[in-house]
Amino acid sequence: MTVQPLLSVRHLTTEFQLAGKQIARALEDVSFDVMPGKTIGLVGESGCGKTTTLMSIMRLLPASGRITSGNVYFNGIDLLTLSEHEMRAHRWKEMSIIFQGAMNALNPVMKIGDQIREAILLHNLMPRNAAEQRVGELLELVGIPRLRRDLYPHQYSGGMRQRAMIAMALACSPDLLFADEPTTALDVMIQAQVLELLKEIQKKLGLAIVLVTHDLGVVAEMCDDVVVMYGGKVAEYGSAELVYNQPQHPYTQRLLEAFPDLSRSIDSSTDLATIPGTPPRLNALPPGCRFSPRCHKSMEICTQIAPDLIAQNTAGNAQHLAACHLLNKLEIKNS
Amino acid sequence: GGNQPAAPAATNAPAATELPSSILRIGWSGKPDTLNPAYAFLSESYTIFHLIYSTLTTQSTDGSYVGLLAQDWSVSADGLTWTYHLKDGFIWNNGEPFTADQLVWAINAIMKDTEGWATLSSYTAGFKEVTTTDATTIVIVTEYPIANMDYRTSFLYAFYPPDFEKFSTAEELQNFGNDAPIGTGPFILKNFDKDTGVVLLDANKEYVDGAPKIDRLIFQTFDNTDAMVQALKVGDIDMLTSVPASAFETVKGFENVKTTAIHNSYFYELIINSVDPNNDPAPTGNPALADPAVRLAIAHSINKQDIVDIVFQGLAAPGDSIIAPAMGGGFWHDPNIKDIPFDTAEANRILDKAGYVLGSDGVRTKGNLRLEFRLQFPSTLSVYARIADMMADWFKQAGMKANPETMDEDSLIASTTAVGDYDLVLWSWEPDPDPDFILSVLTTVQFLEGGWSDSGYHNPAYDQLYLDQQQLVDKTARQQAIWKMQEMIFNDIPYSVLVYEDLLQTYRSDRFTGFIESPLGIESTQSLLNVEPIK
Amino acid sequence: MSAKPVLEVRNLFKHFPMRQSMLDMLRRRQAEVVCAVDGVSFSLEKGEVLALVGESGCGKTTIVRTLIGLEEATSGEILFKGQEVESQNQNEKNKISLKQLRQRVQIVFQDPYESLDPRATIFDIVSEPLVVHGMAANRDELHARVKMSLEEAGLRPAEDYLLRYPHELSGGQRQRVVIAAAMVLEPELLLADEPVSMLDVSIRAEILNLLNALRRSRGISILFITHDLGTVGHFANHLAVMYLGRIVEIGPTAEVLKNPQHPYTRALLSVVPVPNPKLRRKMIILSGETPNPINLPNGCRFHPRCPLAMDECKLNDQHLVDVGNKHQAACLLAQ
Amino acid sequence: MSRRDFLLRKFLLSLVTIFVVIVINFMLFRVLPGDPVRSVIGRNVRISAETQQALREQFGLDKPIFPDQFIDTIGQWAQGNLGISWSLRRPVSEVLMSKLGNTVLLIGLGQVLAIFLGVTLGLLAGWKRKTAIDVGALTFSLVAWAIPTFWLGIIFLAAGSAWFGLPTAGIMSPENTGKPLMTILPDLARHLFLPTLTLTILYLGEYMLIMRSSILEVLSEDYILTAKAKGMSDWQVLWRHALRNAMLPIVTLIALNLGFTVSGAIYIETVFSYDGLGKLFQTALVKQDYPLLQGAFLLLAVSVIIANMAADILYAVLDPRVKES
Amino acid sequence: MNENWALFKRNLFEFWKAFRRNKLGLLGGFLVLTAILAATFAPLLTPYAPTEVIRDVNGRGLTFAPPSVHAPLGTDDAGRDIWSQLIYGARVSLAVGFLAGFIAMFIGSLFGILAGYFGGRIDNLLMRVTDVLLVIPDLPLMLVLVATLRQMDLHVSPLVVLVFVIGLLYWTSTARLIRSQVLTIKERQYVARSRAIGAGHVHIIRKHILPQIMPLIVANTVLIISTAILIESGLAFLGLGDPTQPSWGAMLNFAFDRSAVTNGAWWFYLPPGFAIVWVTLGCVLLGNVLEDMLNPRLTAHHLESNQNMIAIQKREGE
Ligand SMILES: Nc1ncnc2c1ncn2[C@@H]1O[C@H](COP(=O)(O)OP(=O)(O)OP(=O)(O)O)[C@@H](O)[C@H]1O
Ligand SMILES: Nc1ncnc2c1ncn2[C@@H]1O[C@H](COP(=O)(O)OP(=O)(O)OP(=O)(O)O)[C@@H](O)[C@H]1O
Ligand SMILES: [Mg+2]
Ligand SMILES: [Mg+2]
Repeated sequence: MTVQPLLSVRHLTTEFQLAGKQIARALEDVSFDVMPGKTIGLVGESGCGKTTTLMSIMRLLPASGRITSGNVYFNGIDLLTLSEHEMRAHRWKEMSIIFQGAMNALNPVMKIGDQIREAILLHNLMPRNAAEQRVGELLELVGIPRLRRDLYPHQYSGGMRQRAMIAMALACSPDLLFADEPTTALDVMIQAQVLELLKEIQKKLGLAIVLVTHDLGVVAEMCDDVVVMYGGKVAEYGSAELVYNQPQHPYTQRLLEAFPDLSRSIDSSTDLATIPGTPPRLNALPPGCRFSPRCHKSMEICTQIAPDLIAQNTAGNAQHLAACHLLNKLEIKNS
Repeated sequence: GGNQPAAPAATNAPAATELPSSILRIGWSGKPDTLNPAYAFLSESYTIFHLIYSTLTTQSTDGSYVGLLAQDWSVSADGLTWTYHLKDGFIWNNGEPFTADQLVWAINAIMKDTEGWATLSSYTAGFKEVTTTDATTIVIVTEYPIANMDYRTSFLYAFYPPDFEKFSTAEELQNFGNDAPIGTGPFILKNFDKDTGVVLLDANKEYVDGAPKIDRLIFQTFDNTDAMVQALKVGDIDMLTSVPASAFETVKGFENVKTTAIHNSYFYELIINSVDPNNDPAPTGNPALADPAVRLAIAHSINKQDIVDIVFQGLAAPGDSIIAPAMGGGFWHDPNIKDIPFDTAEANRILDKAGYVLGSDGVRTKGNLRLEFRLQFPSTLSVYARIADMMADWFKQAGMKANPETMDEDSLIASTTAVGDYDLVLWSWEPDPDPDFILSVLTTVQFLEGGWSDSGYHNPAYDQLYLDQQQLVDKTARQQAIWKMQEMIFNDIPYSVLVYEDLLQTYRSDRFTGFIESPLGIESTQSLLNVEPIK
Repeated sequence: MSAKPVLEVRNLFKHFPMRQSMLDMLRRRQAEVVCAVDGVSFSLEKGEVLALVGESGCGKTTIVRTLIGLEEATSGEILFKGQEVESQNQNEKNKISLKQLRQRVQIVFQDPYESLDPRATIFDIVSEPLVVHGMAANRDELHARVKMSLEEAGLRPAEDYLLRYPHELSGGQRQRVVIAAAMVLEPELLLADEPVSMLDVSIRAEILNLLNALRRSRGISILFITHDLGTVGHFANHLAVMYLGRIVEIGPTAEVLKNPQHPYTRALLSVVPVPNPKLRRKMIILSGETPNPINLPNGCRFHPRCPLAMDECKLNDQHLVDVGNKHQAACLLAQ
Repeated sequence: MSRRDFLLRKFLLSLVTIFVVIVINFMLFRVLPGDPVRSVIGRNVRISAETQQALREQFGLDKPIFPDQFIDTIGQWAQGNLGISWSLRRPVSEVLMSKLGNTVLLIGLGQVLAIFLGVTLGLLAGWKRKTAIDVGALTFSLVAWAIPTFWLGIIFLAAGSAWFGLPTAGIMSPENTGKPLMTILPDLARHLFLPTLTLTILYLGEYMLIMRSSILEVLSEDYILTAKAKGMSDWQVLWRHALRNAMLPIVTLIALNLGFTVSGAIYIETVFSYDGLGKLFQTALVKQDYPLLQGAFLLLAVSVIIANMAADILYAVLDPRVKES
Repeated sequence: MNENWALFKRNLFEFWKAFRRNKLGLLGGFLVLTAILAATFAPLLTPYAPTEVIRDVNGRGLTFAPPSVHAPLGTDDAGRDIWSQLIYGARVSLAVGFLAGFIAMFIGSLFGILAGYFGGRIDNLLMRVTDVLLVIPDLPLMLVLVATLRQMDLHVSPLVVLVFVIGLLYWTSTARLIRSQVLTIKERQYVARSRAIGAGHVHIIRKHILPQIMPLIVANTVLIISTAILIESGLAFLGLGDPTQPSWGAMLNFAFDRSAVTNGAWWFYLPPGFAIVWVTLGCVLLGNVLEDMLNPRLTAHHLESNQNMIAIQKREGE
């Protein structure tokens, strides 16, 4: 018996209208699945399209953004075919989101408790007094004393705000939680606290989490599956263990090598691996594989044809896909 | 203010249905400063006084003086004893009869309490004794002959003694509002709103010469002449006591509106610094102005007709003497004066002859003397700025330079009267009906002792003539003296009188008729008594 | 030859007075102070890298700012090559003046986007230290030195960059410019305040490599500040862990990492994410937020959060004790 | 800064400001070569030299100017005694009070309308950025900003009286003075229409502009996106999250604007001969009636200062961030 | 300094490129520029001197004459050409506006920089002064000041008084703005870096602070100029200007005083107002656009309607 994915993103392509009629294709052909109750990590350098992916799924793109093709199936319904009105009913009730930087994501002139309650009442989930009760429960769930519901965001510390955001995100018991760099602005210790909290909650409530981060360590710590993105495309996608231990895409490989890692041998005389160059600008993408200009294994074909995601032979039902011409060759060689 | 009690408002409501049938609404730009004759300065107050009070004599619309309370009067040969016989039938508007004693009390009050009756006491200067000989005769004995007695008695109001008896100090008297005056005049004051300036007067049905033909008068204050003229046009008001010259043509064109333009004695003058160079402190004007040739050249460089045409839109007359032909029905104006014509060629010739050499910058000089003048004018009226600009242009043609400069009236007074720190100043006078006041302005004492003299003119002969004319009870003798004085001023040119501004008034001819046009204005008591609504 | 250490800090204190409320001022209350740096001593030898790690707000930046004279120390001594550094604007004999110090000690800030004047060209930026110190005889020399410095920082050819503005560079390039500007005076000591924490992983490695190269080629000493223990291992010879304005553990990097003595160091080490899903360990997550340095607790300042706290910890403030191998820790339990 | 501290500061500042105003007010008028007698009577009425001197004494000009007069004057002012108007020869405070109501009526009406319309239009313009509404609103407010108050007044005066027969002067027809309020309302409305319209149009633009940029700023905040992600409709987001945050700068602006509105009132009351403080101020200026000018300035300044303090209190109530550090 | 010149040209070009795209800014620039040109070349653009009286064949002044071939915009109450006065009036209005604007800018920037950069007591003083000035209603204060200053024997033109009063009262907003900007710039790391390098205050202010706030100063000055022009016209309208100078406010003062409305002389009271709007609108547009170009902060807009967020659906529907 196969479990149906909770969220299934297929060939999602999103463009931004830039000044002077230019078009930036921020996402191209992005596909991945989110299984119920699992955590999937979206990693990549800044600007690779992680946030855009979330926003496209939630349909919260700014006016200049446009989804030009693809499907987003949520529980079998294609979210992209819904009207805005219908979409609103899905938001928060079934999938909620924690934004990058919680300080700004909370309304400064509204009490925290009211902001949480608002989400519950908005979707007519329960009467007012029951909602009030739930606010208290949610706050306690994330480790904030109930009494603090009447405080304003500026009276919370950074970590508490992030917790309050999580409580708010859980208000309608969603099946899926998007977390966009939930810990970037936080200290290591607080980051650990928040991640731990997310883990606990997932255990308790069984929701699926899409965790966006550029910290490879965090993903390894938290996720079952990983999507490595580069320049708006999926470079590698698979279960965390496979991606980390047998990275197939040269980008993933280099990224892992460049990541300073205490667990590896300590030696200050050798240099860390680097990836020369900078990520491509979306309005001036290189032809072929987007990574080819920076790739140390780049071949002729890489500069001409963009590689597709290719499934790797894997044991069991773990999946592993990567988009690199090298893998094609390997396959040819192997066969 | 407490002059809007709630109770009358409430009782007014039912009465509103039986409104007086004919209301004459008068628009003007000023408003009375107070209705207390002891302490009123503004002419608007006096307009109201004349409507609610009576005086022994009054100026008639032809400029002569006629009896009002007085039936007739005479003066003794030595000019020191005046005897007045009163008319019958005057009653106060509270119903009591008017008696000679009451008037004597009033005149005595003014005469004795010069501090309290600040504004009227000058009219009793020189009075020695005022008494009644019988119920209808009043005798005024003076210390010296008083030439303008008729004029003076026309300001001695018969006010109701009980209203004024109660004050013990000057200050108390002056603080009295007199909001419900009792008088014997043709109109009765109903209300005076100090804030808005609205004055409501009802006709005195019992008035001795017959009740006015209109039932009510309303005076309304407008700060803006455009608004005032608009109000007349749409019929919100019926009459304007003064129309600005710039709007007169337009108002003339309005439907159902009649305009009147009457020559008047209000004049605009150019003051030329005539302060004695030896004065202490020394004047700081341009010394070249002391040169009669320069003064004459300046007089030749003024195109009075142009000022009349352009600044006053033709609604004025070129001026020559400080006493306008309109004053006192023309009796006082010196007809021998022939005005100095506008002739810049002549001005140039005079200056050439006097040795002023045209410089390369277009300004004449002679030694240290340079014909460049400050031309100052008050900021109160825009006509001054207009005249100044034109004048600067004319002066240029004669090789003189005038630098127009606007000043606050206060500063201008400060710099003209005491110290003489000016060259040329544009200003205007609204003279009294009697020539005495305007003549006094140019006397030496008025400058030395901090009076009205702004030119610093000093001429012992003129000063003597001034003192003489005050006591010449004989009108023709006085006329001769005054003519002489006018000539002196005209020849010495401390003032160059520019224009006499017309009195411009207007009314709704579809509503009212019977206005008497005169230099006193269509709001004069005689005129308002004559006005009747058109049914 | 026992050369004097390049930098020696003895018992450095830096307290900031708090802004008082008007009422308190009227009541003549004693102003509270922020004990940002509270008795710190360490020394740095030529050619060595000392890493200073700790949570946000523990006083790392304040140390750097005090060292370079941007803040005046409340008390304590700073010796540069054995010579005491004068406090602000007081000309004292035998002391090295601030101006001289600033010639020989350079600083690299955290944020490459913030530390470059957006309206100055790269040439202006890199030449500024030379201009300020009047170190270039003429324009040609200025040019030459700027170019050299840029190329050394890996911006080749330097001409391409001279007339550019910061916004025309990528994050990594900007940080290179910052380093070039710091190196143009050929300093002996570089104070690097979190030089890589704003950068993407791939670029982070480049900058660390660059610093490493400079140290090797020039023998320059580096005070390296970070809150990321991960980068430390590759780079620093010595490691100092700070907590609330104090150094709680200091020693050779390998030694400290392998054998952490202070419970705080242990906790910090345990929460460093490791990019390997197989190595998920038990994390020691300290509860609560980083405490406020205004109201310092009695006794050991770590005891309220310490998982191993004993009664004695509440009473006695523990100072650094030797645990061998030049390794010191400030804990009762340290052996 | 605690909220108490914040309010205390503002209160002290207001006191200081009032003191400064008083000092300016006192100093300015004492250095002048003013002669009330001349100002009062102009050049045209005869009064004796003694009387003139008496008048001077009455206005208190015979006393020495400095040290004790300052304290004396301020003591008088504190008791509400602002002296006697030279031109009206009535107590200044009495004159001011009689005009205050009219000006409050005009400014109040104009401001309320301007705020209501401005906030609404600004909200719409900001929300529908770059649409016709926005461009229209923006153009309107920029032009409104550039138009001199008095000129707009003159145009309305000309057009209103020529084409609509509206009254151009005063606050009501004279025959209506003293009648009960209810019966004269239509007349009052006719008189108030043009001045209010002028005032409204001029301030409307500014409120709109501020509200627009304020709402734009708020709409770019992340909490708006959060609210949208919660599943709220645009209206709900605007009403529950955007409006209150965007109103904060407006509150401050309204109070500060009172100072400018007073300026507007001076022009508008002058143009429409509206019998209020503004026109009083202007006449006092022309007549050089210094006690009156002084009193009017004091009254205007103090009311604006108090209004500002009120706005600060309101701000502290609306914005929780002021309450505690 | 070849490269500096090249850099300058490049910066200018880039500014122009950005500016050119902004239609409102261009319009503003056009309005201001034409006004400046008109003021500069007034004698070439006007058929009459501003005080010259236009006369009919009989030599009588043509007062309140409607527009005609003789006087393109008609004549005023004294028979003078409106058009000529309008053009010459630009001189007064612009001169007062620019001078007052520059004074305000200079004082404001100086105090703003000093207070923002050095903080401490001078900052406190500045803030208190501006706090106080901010709440005192400005027009009454200005009227009182102008009126009293004119009373004193200063022997200067009323316009000079105006310039100084406006300039000396309107620097506070600039100072506050500059101060807050300097405060944020001062905290930027590149300033700290410059200090750490050993640069002195003068160097930092000149090299790092001034170039940053210069555009702000320019934008702000342009806005203050427009305010100053408006105020000048207002004071002139209230009769506190110089009636012998043909400024726009003075023209309106005459128009209002001399019954232009009653006479239906729209050509008298409309053009000066339009001229004021012309210049102030130009300044406002220019200033706003400059300000926007300097800090284009509002990029996001979370409620901007996005009807075609999903392009696929649309295509299918077609
Ligand atoms: N509103 C927009 N208009 C134009 N381009 C945009 C817009 N939003 C994002 N982009 C571009 O789309 C690309 C992807 O942006 P996105 O925010 O999804 O990146 P990210 O992976 O979340 O990066 P980060 O780690 O910095 O948050 C970037 O190149 C960005 O410049
Ligand atoms: N100028 C100052 N005035 C008052 N307190 C200050 C000042 N500068 C720093 N502090 C306080 O001193 C403490 C240490 O600050 P510091 O910036 O040195 O920390 P840090 O370790 O560099 O933190 P981070 O990792 O966030 O950069 C903090 O609590 C901070 O609030
Ligand atoms: Mg992102
Ligand atoms: Mg720091």
